[in-house]
Amino acid sequence: MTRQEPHLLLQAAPFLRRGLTTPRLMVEVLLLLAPVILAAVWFFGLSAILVLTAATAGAVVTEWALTPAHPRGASLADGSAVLTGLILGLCLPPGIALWMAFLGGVVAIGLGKLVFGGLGENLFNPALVGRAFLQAAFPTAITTWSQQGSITEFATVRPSNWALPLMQAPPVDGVSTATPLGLMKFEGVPTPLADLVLGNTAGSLGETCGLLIVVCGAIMAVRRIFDWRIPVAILLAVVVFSGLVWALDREGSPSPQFMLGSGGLLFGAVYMATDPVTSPVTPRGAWIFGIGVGLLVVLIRVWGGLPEGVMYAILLMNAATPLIDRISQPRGFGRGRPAA
Amino acid sequence: MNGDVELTVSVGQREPSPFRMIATLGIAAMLSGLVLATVFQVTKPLIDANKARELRLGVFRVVPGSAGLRKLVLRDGGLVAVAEDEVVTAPAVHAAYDESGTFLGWAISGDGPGFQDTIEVLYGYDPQTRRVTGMHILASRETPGLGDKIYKDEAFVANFGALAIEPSIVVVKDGRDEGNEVDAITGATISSQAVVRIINEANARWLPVLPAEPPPFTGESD
Amino acid sequence: MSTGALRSFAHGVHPDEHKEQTAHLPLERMPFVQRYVLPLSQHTGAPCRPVVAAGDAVHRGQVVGAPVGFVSTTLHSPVTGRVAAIASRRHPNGSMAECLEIEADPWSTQQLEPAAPIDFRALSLDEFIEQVQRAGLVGLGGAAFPSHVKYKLPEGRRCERLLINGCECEPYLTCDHRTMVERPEAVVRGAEMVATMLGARETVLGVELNKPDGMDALNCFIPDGAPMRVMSLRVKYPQGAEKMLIKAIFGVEVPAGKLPIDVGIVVNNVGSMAALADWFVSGRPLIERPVTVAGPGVERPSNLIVPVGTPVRDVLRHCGIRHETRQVIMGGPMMGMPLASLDVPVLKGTSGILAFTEDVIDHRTEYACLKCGRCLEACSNFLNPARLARLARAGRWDELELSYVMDCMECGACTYACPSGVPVVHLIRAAKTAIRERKAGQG
Amino acid sequence: MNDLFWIFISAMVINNFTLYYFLGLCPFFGVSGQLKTAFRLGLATIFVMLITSLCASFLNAFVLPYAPYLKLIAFIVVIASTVQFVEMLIRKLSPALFRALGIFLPLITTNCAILFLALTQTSRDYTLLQGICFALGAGGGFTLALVLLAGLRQEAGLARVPEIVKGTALNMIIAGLLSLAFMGFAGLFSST
Amino acid sequence: MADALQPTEAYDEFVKGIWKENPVFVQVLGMCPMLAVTNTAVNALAMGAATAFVLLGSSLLVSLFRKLIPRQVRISTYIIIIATFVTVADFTLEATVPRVHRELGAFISLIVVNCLILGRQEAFASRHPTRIALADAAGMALGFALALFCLGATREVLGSGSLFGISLFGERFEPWVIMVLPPGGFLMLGFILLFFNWWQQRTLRQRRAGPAMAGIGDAGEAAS
Amino acid sequence: MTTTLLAIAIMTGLGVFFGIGLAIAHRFLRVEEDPRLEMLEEMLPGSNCGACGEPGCRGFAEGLIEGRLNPSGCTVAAPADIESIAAFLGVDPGRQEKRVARLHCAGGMSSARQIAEYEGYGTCRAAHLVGGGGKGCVWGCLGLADCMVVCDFDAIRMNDERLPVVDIDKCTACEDCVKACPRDLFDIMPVAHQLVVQCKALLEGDEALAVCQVACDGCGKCAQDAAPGLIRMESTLPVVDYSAGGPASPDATRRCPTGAIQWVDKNQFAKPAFVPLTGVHLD
Ligand SMILES: Cc1cc2nc3c(=O)[nH]c(=O)nc-3n(C[C@H](O)[C@H](O)[C@H](O)COP(=O)(O)O)c2cc1C
Ligand SMILES: Cc1cc2nc3c(=O)[nH]c(=O)nc-3n(C[C@H](O)[C@H](O)[C@H](O)COP(=O)(O)O)c2cc1C
Ligand SMILES: Cc1cc2nc3c(=O)[nH]c(=O)nc-3n(C[C@H](O)[C@H](O)[C@H](O)COP(=O)(O)O)c2cc1C
Ligand SMILES: Cc1cc2nc3c(=O)[nH]c(=O)nc-3n(C[C@H](O)[C@H](O)[C@H](O)CO)c2cc1C
Ligand code: SF4
Ligand code: SF4
Ligand code: SF4
Ligand code: SF4
Ligand code: FES
Repeated sequence: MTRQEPHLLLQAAPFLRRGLTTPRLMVEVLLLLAPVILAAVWFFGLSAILVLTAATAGAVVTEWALTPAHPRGASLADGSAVLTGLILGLCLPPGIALWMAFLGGVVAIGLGKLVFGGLGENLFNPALVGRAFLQAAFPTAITTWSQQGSITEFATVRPSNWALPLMQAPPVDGVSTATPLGLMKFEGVPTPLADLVLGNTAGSLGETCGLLIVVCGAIMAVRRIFDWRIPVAILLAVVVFSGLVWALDREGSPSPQFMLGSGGLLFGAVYMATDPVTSPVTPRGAWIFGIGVGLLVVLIRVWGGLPEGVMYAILLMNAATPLIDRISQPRGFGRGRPAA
Repeated sequence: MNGDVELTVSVGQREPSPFRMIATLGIAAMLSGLVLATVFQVTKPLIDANKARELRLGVFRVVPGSAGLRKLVLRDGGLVAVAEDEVVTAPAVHAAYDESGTFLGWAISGDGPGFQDTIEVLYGYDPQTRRVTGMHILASRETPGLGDKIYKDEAFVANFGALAIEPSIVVVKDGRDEGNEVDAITGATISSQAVVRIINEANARWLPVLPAEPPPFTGESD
Repeated sequence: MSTGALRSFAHGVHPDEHKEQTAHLPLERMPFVQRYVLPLSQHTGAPCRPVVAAGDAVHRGQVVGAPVGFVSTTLHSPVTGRVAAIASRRHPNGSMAECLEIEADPWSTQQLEPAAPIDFRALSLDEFIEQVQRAGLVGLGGAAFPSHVKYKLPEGRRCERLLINGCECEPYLTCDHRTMVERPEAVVRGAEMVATMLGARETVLGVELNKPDGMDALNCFIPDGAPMRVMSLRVKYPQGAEKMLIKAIFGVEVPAGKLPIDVGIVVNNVGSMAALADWFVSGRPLIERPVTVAGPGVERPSNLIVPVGTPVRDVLRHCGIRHETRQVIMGGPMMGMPLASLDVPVLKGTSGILAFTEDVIDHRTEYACLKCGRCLEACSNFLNPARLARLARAGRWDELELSYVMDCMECGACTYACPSGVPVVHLIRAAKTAIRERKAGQG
Repeated sequence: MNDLFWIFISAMVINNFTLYYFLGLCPFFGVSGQLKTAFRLGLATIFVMLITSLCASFLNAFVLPYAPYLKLIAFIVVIASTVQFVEMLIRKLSPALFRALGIFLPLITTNCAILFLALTQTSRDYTLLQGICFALGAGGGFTLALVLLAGLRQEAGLARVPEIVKGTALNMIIAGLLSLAFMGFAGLFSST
Repeated sequence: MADALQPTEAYDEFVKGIWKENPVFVQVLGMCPMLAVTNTAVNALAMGAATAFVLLGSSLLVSLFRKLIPRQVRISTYIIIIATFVTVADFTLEATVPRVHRELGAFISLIVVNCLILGRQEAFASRHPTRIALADAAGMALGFALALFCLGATREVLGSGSLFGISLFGERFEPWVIMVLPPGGFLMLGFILLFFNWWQQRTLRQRRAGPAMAGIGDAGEAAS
Repeated sequence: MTTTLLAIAIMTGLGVFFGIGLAIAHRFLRVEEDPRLEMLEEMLPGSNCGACGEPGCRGFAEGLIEGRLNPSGCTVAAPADIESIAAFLGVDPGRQEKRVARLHCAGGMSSARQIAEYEGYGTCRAAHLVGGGGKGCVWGCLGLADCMVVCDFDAIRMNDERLPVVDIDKCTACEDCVKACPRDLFDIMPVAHQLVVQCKALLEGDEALAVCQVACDGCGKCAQDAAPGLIRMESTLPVVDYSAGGPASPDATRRCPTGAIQWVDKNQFAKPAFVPLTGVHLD
């Protein structure tokens, strides 16, 4: 009792831990997002960089400003705010006004994440909350697609990017075009598959190059960064369901391969539906979730009023996630019956 | 907050007689009926006038130059002229006349699903030229800024100025050049299509039953 | 012989083994020290009752505590010396408990009185059980459950198979491994005794693949034709948990809330078998046990045979403790308990003493649960640890019970796997105590 | 698309009573705390909506042509009384069913979704069959939204929601996001 | 009992509805009309006025006849009274301001089932003398209208760039369409409630942190 | 005129019809149940708004009877009604003597020794499981405020010493803190029982003092100084038994060498500094 020795440290067992931590998880996703970002810059030039920066800035500033943790902005260190900002940016059209992109970032983090308590507590995918908000607030701006520029036009920024805050973009004629899905839905014009795969189409920044997304997704699946069941289930469900529709009505409906390659399906399936926070925890739940997303995508694309349904499909399934989790509880060892 | 409470509840209070319950309800209902009937009678003329004015305005828009109306309802397979304020459940159209009582055309209404909820459309039809003479949205809940252009966008409404209906009205996206084409509103293709479809459907329903000879103008609806 | 196929159970994790530090080190004897502290409660069940008084002289192996009731066992003095006090002393679990403090006689040779071997074949099962209780035997696999209770088969149950647990799936620990390598004959003899007494028709020794020498040694001593075999298992945590082991070896799931005996199986640790053999062969009660002393804070990692009651401070002093040591753990790194003080004794259930320095300590930053599902994939009990943790934090006791929180064996695999540093099993453990208290309060 | 089908789908998801028309918010927020209760309330609502639709059809056919100004009061009195009869009947005949569903009936009868259903059905001149589809769709949509909200709220109940957001504000925001997600159904089956 | 009332009591009942017991922000009642018609400030005010009319009228009647109505049929009677007033309001609006009436649509009729109104009858008017009941009804109605107006005005300003139909930001303003759509209603009300909570917590904290700490929970302090 | 008559006729008809109908139903479709249920239903507003989270007023009434709910959960009922409902339910605080929760530990941060450092989930219950949380005294208060969090009445605040201070004006003796404390340090005691032993350590003399300056060292002086029989020593701790002797007076505490036994006048311990409600548990 006499010798004064340093206090021992009491922690709870287990004392060992697998190396993977949340910030590392986020960094890995960021790294595997990098190729998609580069492709966006390649296809859309400086505008892409501006939009991505604006969205990310909105997300980061909000996270910094609204988290009360003691060193302000400490929660930025986990990297999820940056990830949210980038993913949001990648699903915006290249010509969107920068202030809108920034606002999207603010809404994504503020409304999509922090009101629920921050990282891990949100119920809906923050980036999609941001985008859905923008889409509902500025439906025209967000469905105005501009053509890809050639390399020589790399540094030409789309004039609509520079709209003053709260103001409309100057109307520019002739620049806007339609996405493959819009063309298909409203004009019945399909886009060649090769263009879809290589990204030679109009669309959101990140969604155009299908090939790259698939490759990055495969790497993430192998590295077990996300639950591979989710994207697989989504794509399977889309192929099967749209294949059925197509088989019944070859004229009026898009082919399954078009469905797969077009719009934000691949990007959504790989980067957004897989957000662990807003998807079910259980493997069985992951299947249900993925199939649900796939079915809703086809439903909205084929019969809905909007050309693209990935965002809403994921948001709707996010809403159903607590229920899915509940019905897919693991069974309990020696019980053969899932927990309540 | 404490002194002024009159606690009407005392636990285990005896039940009042059923007669009192019935009487209370009966009297309340009777008084209510009295009040309602009175108010109804006072306001009815005003309300009717409002409705008539609105109808006239609408018809004036879709059948330019119209000054008088007659209401016809579908009864036993044929159109029968009725008084404007007659309560009917059968579907109705209006015949429109100019100041001199000359028949100008029909004002037909139809409804159907739009982008959001049901859209109600009133349009004018001139049997002589077999063209739509105008279109007016009676009710819609389309998105402000997009779908609401179906009535806010002059250019779109102008599409229906003299629109051929045969073989059917179609929506195009890249400028109209045929007489039966409507140029879709950019960003609101669905709503545009909905309006056109509603008119087409109403045409299919009404044109076969419209009498070749419109009823004579009686001038009563003013 | 072991069957070739690599059996295992579903889910689980595979932490770094860290066994190389001590796996090759033979068991050595820990020298006697001055003072021994014997908590009256070292086993599951009722604490025993002291049968000596302060000041009494005791000799090594002498009974100093007698069982109170059936689920309780005997306590023997690990040394020859004098009872210094019977008082509250710190217990490794962080409480203070009634203990016998025995001062060793520095002049004693500390010889154990030799005893005649007991021929177990001459005993009835009840006599055998009484002997086991008299030997103070408890399970050395961790839970320190009094062994004789296990052998008292419940009414209507038969022991079909005896399963000897040689998994030692906890990282760092190698004392079972050394027991298998150095004392295979004792393990096999003990297993034979239990199998014979319980009438088991088959005995299986389950050993993980990372202990090939242990398997070889055991195989050498299994008599030809005996219904006994060694089975090798894939290395995975928590293979040593009895239900997982049963699943791995026999493919049977012990129903939740039931015991192995309900599916006709009795599980024992290899060390327990050796200790059992010691009592019947040489009359040595459970007064010492193998303990692995390891970790970066230890200068001379060792496998020691330590008399029960030896203060941890003395054990660490014997092996050399670096002064960078920040944390001392009793047991393995997955399920062991951290010590608040070094002045606590080695217990009958102590399988290891680990000293960690700052560089291996994981000060986890906790992030909110990402619902990533890694814990579900780790949980071999098919629970939803993420949900349990969240419910536990919110104090939703009823929902916790409905989510089978009481099934959790607290193996910690979930917490090991969690990227967010959620103290899942800690939350669960706290919730379980709260629920138990609530039940006790109501009942 | 088939008229009846569209009426059903429209009332259920496109123009969801709660998420699009803001109807029945009191039970929507009040009884969405627990999943099981929410589901039962949803079932009871479907039932009451059916009764409502039938009552409204009846009144529209036989009473209101003579006294249109009694519309509101007649709807309320007739619906409320009918439901009350049914409630008493259930309570007498099947206490178990009453415990599961009947107990919610009074909560629903005096709510605005029911009245809106009757009024809308009247103003749109729905036939009996259309009215039934409308009621089923509206009730189903209410149940869907309610159950989703209940799930989300239970999840949020375990989250570390900041003190100032907790309570009604959070429920509103969740409902807002749910409503945002339901916008994806807009235009469904209207272009085909 | 009723005779002993001070004039200030009526005043207190009136004031509490506006802020301390605001039917929307504090009691969270009557949200359906609240959200449905607040896409413009004018609609919000019209709805507020109609609700006020019904609330005042029925409170008056209920408190006048409170001793005559048997408890068993009280709810039915209240509903008949309320429905009568609502129908009157409905007809009056339709006759005088048909445009507003059309925008509000069925929601005027839905005032009948607004929990606020029935709740006030039951909790207050049926057990207080007329003057007090009227003061309470007026306060609640004003509080309700105020809340409607707050919501309507914010939604109109953001969603259409105008207030009372007068454009505020000029031609090139990009309206936030979401604000006049249903999600905007929920979200905006959520935000207003959030702001309310924040405000309350702030004042609470200030009071706690200050030297007046001994008075935590002192009834005297809160009542001022 | 006909309109008016028709209206009156229809309305009266409806009113009388349903009035009769309900009256009959009331009579014949009656179900026997807890009579309190109906009374409560009558006392409640009956607007069935569901804002309480229950299936209508009836559900709320059932919840009240089961004791699951508190009358103030109804947002519609007037405060006076809520009071009368509470009175009806028999939640009558007036009759009993006032009882509050008292803490049997005074070993705050400056007086009790810490022997190890705890790092992890910040609740008492969790810390208690990990080597006893590192507090030298394994009986003493861990100061992580489980009791404060569990108290629905906001009666507990942690003070600067990290000891819970029970505000006796707010405490309703609900026993939640008693159940929450993993070290079982709370007792519900009548306020009139002013002698409180603020220690639970089963240690004697120097061993006690080695872990905590304000521990009871088991000297027994209080037992000697108190009225005969009032205080007896059990193991190393004094036990005050009001039924066994009296009267109690502050004299018993005068010679206590550590102040482990106290004559408590109102709240135990110093007024707490303000600790925000959140934050303690978020680490
Ligand atoms: C929030 C939102 C509201 C919309 N509202 C309407 C609408 O009311 N009417 C409509 O036709 N399209 C609406 N749309 C757009 C349609 O979904 C679709 O994109 C459009 O009709 C296609 O027209 P385009 O081919 O001219 O771009 C809306 C889109 C969004 C995102
Ligand atoms: C109350 C209780 C009764 C037990 N009874 C038996 C028994 O009759 N037979 C048996 O083989 N094991 C029995 N056990 C022991 C368990 O099967 C198990 O071996 C012990 O709890 C330690 O397991 P562990 O080390 O995996 O935690 C019992 C355990 C407890 C807690
Ligand atoms: C997670 C967990 C891991 C365990 N690991 C081992 C182990 O590696 N070796 C072992 O002998 N017992 C281990 N046990 C204890 C066994 O479940 C079982 O109680 C023991 O093998 C019974 O034998 P015994 O009574 O002789 O100790 C573990 C228990 C748990 C809960
Ligand atoms: C595989 C993976 C996918 C992610 N996808 C998204 C996403 O689509 N949108 C987003 O805001 N955050 C995403 N995140 C980041 C993080 O999970 C998200 O911000 C949380 O929802 C915040 O609580 C993702 C993280 C991972 C590991
Ligand atoms: S500690 Fe419990 S919940 Fe976690 S993995 Fe082990 S058994 Fe499963
Ligand atoms: S492993 Fe951790 S972060 Fe992932 S679900 Fe489990 S508790 Fe949550
Ligand atoms: S719960 Fe117990 S240990 Fe924790 S602070 Fe309260 S009194 Fe102290
Ligand atoms: S929890 Fe209950 S007994 Fe404890 S202080 Fe609070 S009100 Fe008193
Ligand atoms: S106002 Fe209560 S349900 Fe609509």
